[in-house]
Amino acid sequence: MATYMDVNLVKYLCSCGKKFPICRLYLCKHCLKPRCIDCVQHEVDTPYCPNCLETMPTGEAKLKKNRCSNCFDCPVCGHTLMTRATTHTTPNPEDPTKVITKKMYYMACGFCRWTTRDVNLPDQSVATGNWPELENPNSKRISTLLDNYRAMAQIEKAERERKKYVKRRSHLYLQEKYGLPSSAMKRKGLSSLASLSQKDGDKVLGELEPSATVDSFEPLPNDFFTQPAALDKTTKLPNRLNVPEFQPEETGKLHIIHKHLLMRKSLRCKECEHNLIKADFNPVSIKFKIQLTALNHVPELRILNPCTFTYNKESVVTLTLSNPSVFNTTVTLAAIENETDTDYCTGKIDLPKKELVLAGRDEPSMHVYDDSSQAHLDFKDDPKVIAFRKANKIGFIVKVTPLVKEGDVRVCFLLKHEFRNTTVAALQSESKEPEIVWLEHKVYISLGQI
Amino acid sequence: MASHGKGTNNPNVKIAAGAMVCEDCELIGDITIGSRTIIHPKAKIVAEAGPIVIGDFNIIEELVTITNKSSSDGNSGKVLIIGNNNVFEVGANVEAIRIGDHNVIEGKASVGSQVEVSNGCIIGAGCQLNMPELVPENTVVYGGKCERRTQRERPPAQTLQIDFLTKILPNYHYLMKPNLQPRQASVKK
Amino acid sequence: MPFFEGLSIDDPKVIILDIGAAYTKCGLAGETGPRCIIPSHVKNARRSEIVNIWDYSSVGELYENLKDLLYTLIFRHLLVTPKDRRVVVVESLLCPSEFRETLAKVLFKHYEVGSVLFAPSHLVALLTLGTNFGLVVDVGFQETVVVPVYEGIPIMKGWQSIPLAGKAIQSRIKSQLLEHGTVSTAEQQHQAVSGLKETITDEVLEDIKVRCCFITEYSRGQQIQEVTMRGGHANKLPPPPPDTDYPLDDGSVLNVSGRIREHSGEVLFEQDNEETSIATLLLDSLVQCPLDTRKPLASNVLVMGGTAMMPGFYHRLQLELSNLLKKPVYANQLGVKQFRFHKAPAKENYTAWLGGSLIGAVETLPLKSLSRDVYLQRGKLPDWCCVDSDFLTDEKSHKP
Amino acid sequence: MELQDDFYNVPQYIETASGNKVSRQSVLCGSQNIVINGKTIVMSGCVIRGDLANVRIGRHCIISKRAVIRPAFKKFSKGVAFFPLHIGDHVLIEEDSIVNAAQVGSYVHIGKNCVIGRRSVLKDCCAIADNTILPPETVVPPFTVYSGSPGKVSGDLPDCTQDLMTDITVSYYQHFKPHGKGK
Repeated sequence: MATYMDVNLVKYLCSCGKKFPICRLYLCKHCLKPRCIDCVQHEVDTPYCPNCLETMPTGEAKLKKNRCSNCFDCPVCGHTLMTRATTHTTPNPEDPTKVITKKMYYMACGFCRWTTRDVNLPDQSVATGNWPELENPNSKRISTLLDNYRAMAQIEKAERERKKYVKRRSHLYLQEKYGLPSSAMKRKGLSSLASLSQKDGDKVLGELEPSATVDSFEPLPNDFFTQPAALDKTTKLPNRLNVPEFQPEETGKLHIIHKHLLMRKSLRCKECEHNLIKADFNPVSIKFKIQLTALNHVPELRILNPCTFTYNKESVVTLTLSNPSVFNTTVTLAAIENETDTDYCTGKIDLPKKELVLAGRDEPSMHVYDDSSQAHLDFKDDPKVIAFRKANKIGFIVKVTPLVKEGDVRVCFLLKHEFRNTTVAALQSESKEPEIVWLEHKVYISLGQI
Repeated sequence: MASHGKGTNNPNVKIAAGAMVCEDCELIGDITIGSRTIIHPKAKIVAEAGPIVIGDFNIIEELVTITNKSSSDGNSGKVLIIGNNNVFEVGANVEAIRIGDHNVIEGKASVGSQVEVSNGCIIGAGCQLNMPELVPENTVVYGGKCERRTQRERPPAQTLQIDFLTKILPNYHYLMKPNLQPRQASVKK
Repeated sequence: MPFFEGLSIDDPKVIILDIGAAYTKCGLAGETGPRCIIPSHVKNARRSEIVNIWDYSSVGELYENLKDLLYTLIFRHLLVTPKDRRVVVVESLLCPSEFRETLAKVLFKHYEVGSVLFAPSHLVALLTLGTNFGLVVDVGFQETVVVPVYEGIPIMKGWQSIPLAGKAIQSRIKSQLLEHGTVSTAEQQHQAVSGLKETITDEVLEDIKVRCCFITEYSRGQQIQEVTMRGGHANKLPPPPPDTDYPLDDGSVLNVSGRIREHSGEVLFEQDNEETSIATLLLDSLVQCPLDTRKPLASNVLVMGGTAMMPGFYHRLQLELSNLLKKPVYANQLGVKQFRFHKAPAKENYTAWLGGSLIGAVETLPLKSLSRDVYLQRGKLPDWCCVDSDFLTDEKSHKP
Repeated sequence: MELQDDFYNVPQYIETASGNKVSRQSVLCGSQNIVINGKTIVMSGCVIRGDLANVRIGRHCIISKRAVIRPAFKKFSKGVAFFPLHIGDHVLIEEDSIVNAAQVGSYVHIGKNCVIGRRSVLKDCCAIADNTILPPETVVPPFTVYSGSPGKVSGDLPDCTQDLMTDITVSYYQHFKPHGKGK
């Protein structure tokens, strides 16, 4: 995270009532409200493999359990395995002198130097593709169980349909058939699941043979009492839980793990269902089809330099405002009338009454820093309020009087700014000047310690 | 900006023929460097408590510090022997009693002054070894918690990289002249 | 939905969630195993340290923690869009309702899932066997819970629980280590552990429990209890297994004595003054059950839970039970002569999850689960223990 | 908070035509193979090994003290070579980090005391937390944060990372002023 400059000092209020720094906020262009990470809806866009950066269609990803088919992780330290080539020399059967060398591949971990040979996985003749897969021994049993329950569900569904049209039976019948007090049957909470397990006399019972029971278990192998625990032979718990269906206990049974995919998310505003963030299809590119981050639309407010405060004494603070849009934006600051978060503000701030005008941001001149190129003349800056002006940024002076003896000084106010809704306007008609909308954001700043 | 002549060749550094020692590194005290050993610029080898003997085919990368520290009990005169085919990656910090052959000390790893490293070991990047011990053969120390494993075969010798470096380094750095006739058998086991 | 999507899967897979005291199992319905088993910990944003989901100070904090945990599960392990998706939450019968309510709120309000079914873990675990009656023993981390189930309905009278499970073993290991464990560091050999208490973290204890400890045999167990519980003389202890040197993170070596390796497992079986252990739990539960159900229940015992995976557990439990049956207090009450154990088609620590996966993959799931609009209307969950919660249908329409 | 001014004394730094400020105490071996595109700051104690293979560093990069930029070595079946190292624009590398990568994208933020493993590839807009050890041949996809040893995905970056990193590196360069000149 760009922790280089402390982003958490200045926070904007999101429409869902939480306070976030501006880089964590989005602006929905259709309901014109700030949205934060918590109150947007995350959606799966494109799963991709973090190692080979190939995308995988969601259908195939589901089949492959969200794992890349030819990138593997080391079962010991979790780092990506590298395929290494070696030559296997096998004596040539016809002519003992000449030896045929075959190119064989094995996998090795660059970090903990674990190799597929450590667990006696045979070297493969082709680089990727046919490493052996582990098969869960119980999967056959589980699939028979599943088919049986699905069949029973069909019966229950049919029964439920039939019951809709057949007259309701009397309670007596229920009591006598299931031998349970009818109130137990009425309490749906528990019995609703009972329908899944078959009643006696159900014809489906035949196919499914219940699992075998055993009445004794073989005792502990003797080396538990004679040798110390072989720490280097037993796997650690996290390594076991990486493969939940097999959970190998000895290091000899470890197996290569398919690398888990990552996912490119797209965010959608919960109220108006419009897309806020839609990344480009290719996981490598950092361009966005839709990027409604607040940083691109709402003027960013920052503190120019840290300053010292004394209790109940007015001190001058310079804040800076930078204008993200290419048009000149006028901004007015006002106190908040019905302050919801009362205990936040520990200081009184008096804000410049006049409107502040921010110059448009034109990309090329951004990197040329001489202030002279900026036409300052048309902005009639009153020096008492405007400290300095550079490209699309102005520094303005506010007076803050802390109302609390110690702790940090926190102020809050309302930031009203013009907002040109370019995309929507562009849809209607190019000729018309994009209609200007005034947006309000509550801004909370913690200015520093007393 | 490798300024020439900064590392004045201090008298008691013995460099075998074929060794490639860049000018821009600090060699203090009695140091013997075996043949075909490469020392990158900005490396630092300090033999304060006793001599340091470095074998053949070693690679010592930049910002590596190898010190023969005068430990508290002051048994100066003990020799820090480093075997053959070792690789000391960028930023490694070695104060061991002895380093065997075919070891790899990865970046920012540090070997304490009471540690002895046998052969074929790999000290993972960022791992600290300060417990007095003899690191058994083919041990791999890896991870944030310095876990240990033993690997099947020793790390491959870096002779190819040594040849490549001996070809390209001379035309970028000033080198210290070898002042030791080629020894018949290498001085160490 | 692209055409290909429609072909491969009939309907979007149901999320199966089992938030345990120590580990959370999460996956999709119909699959043979969970996609991930991760610790039930989450990085608390404000206090920025790892905190367990279950110890929360306020409901608001629980809401945030659950939101973060579900975020990691859904967007890093399952990679599915939660909107309008069905969820099955496998929960213990003892799950505090405050936790359930907040979990439902997070699922419905924040992730806008389609419908949620809260399934009791003991009941669905029997689905993995194909029978509809059995004595289900869940030896988890926090506690061991026994629930007899007959005809698919849990017999609430026979429910038993005891706070002896994984956590008890770990605290027993810790107390024994602090008593006479030794650590040898660079400077000085065999320093008492009690001096450096903070190096023994929970991860270290768990790792010692998993890799060094085991449940000893019945005969040795009795000898050990003879000394530890009933004050016998120390030399009657059976010869302890050899010690193990356990390397700690900072390079020092902890000496795990044979005593600790063997005795820590005894905490589950030593009958303290109230004469209760895991084995007696089963028998007390049988005693509470109706007469005709005892025989079938005793011959259909299902053991699940991570702690049951310790080496020697089943063998010891079976011997303890057969010996307890001979005791007069149980012999005359129970006509049961012998216990028979089931083996679920899954590892013990995700058997309950597998039951959830089976129930999730069945078409009649929507009829049983609580849909979002009913929840938003009612604002409360159906709960087995309150009678008026017999609603699964909208108020408006009678039938769903 | 805006970035505060960071002063350097003029004799210690060389300012090139294209605005690079390179400390005299940094060691640039094989300087003819090192190409820096401009407005980049290389602080004291850095080592850039242009002698092994050519190193290209983009615009507005900041390489803090004692960082090491070193091309990676690769052994092929047919021979041996050092990969040229290419670093993108607006890259921030903090103190004591060792970059042994094959390619570093733009808008990347590498934390303090990191070791970036041989031949690893860092795509655009990614971040490496402090004290991270990235094993060799790691691929870091965009918008992800890698941390720990071995470095693994531990978080994701906000979607406006590009603007954030541009803003940080540009204002850092603006506030990196010679002594006495003041504002």
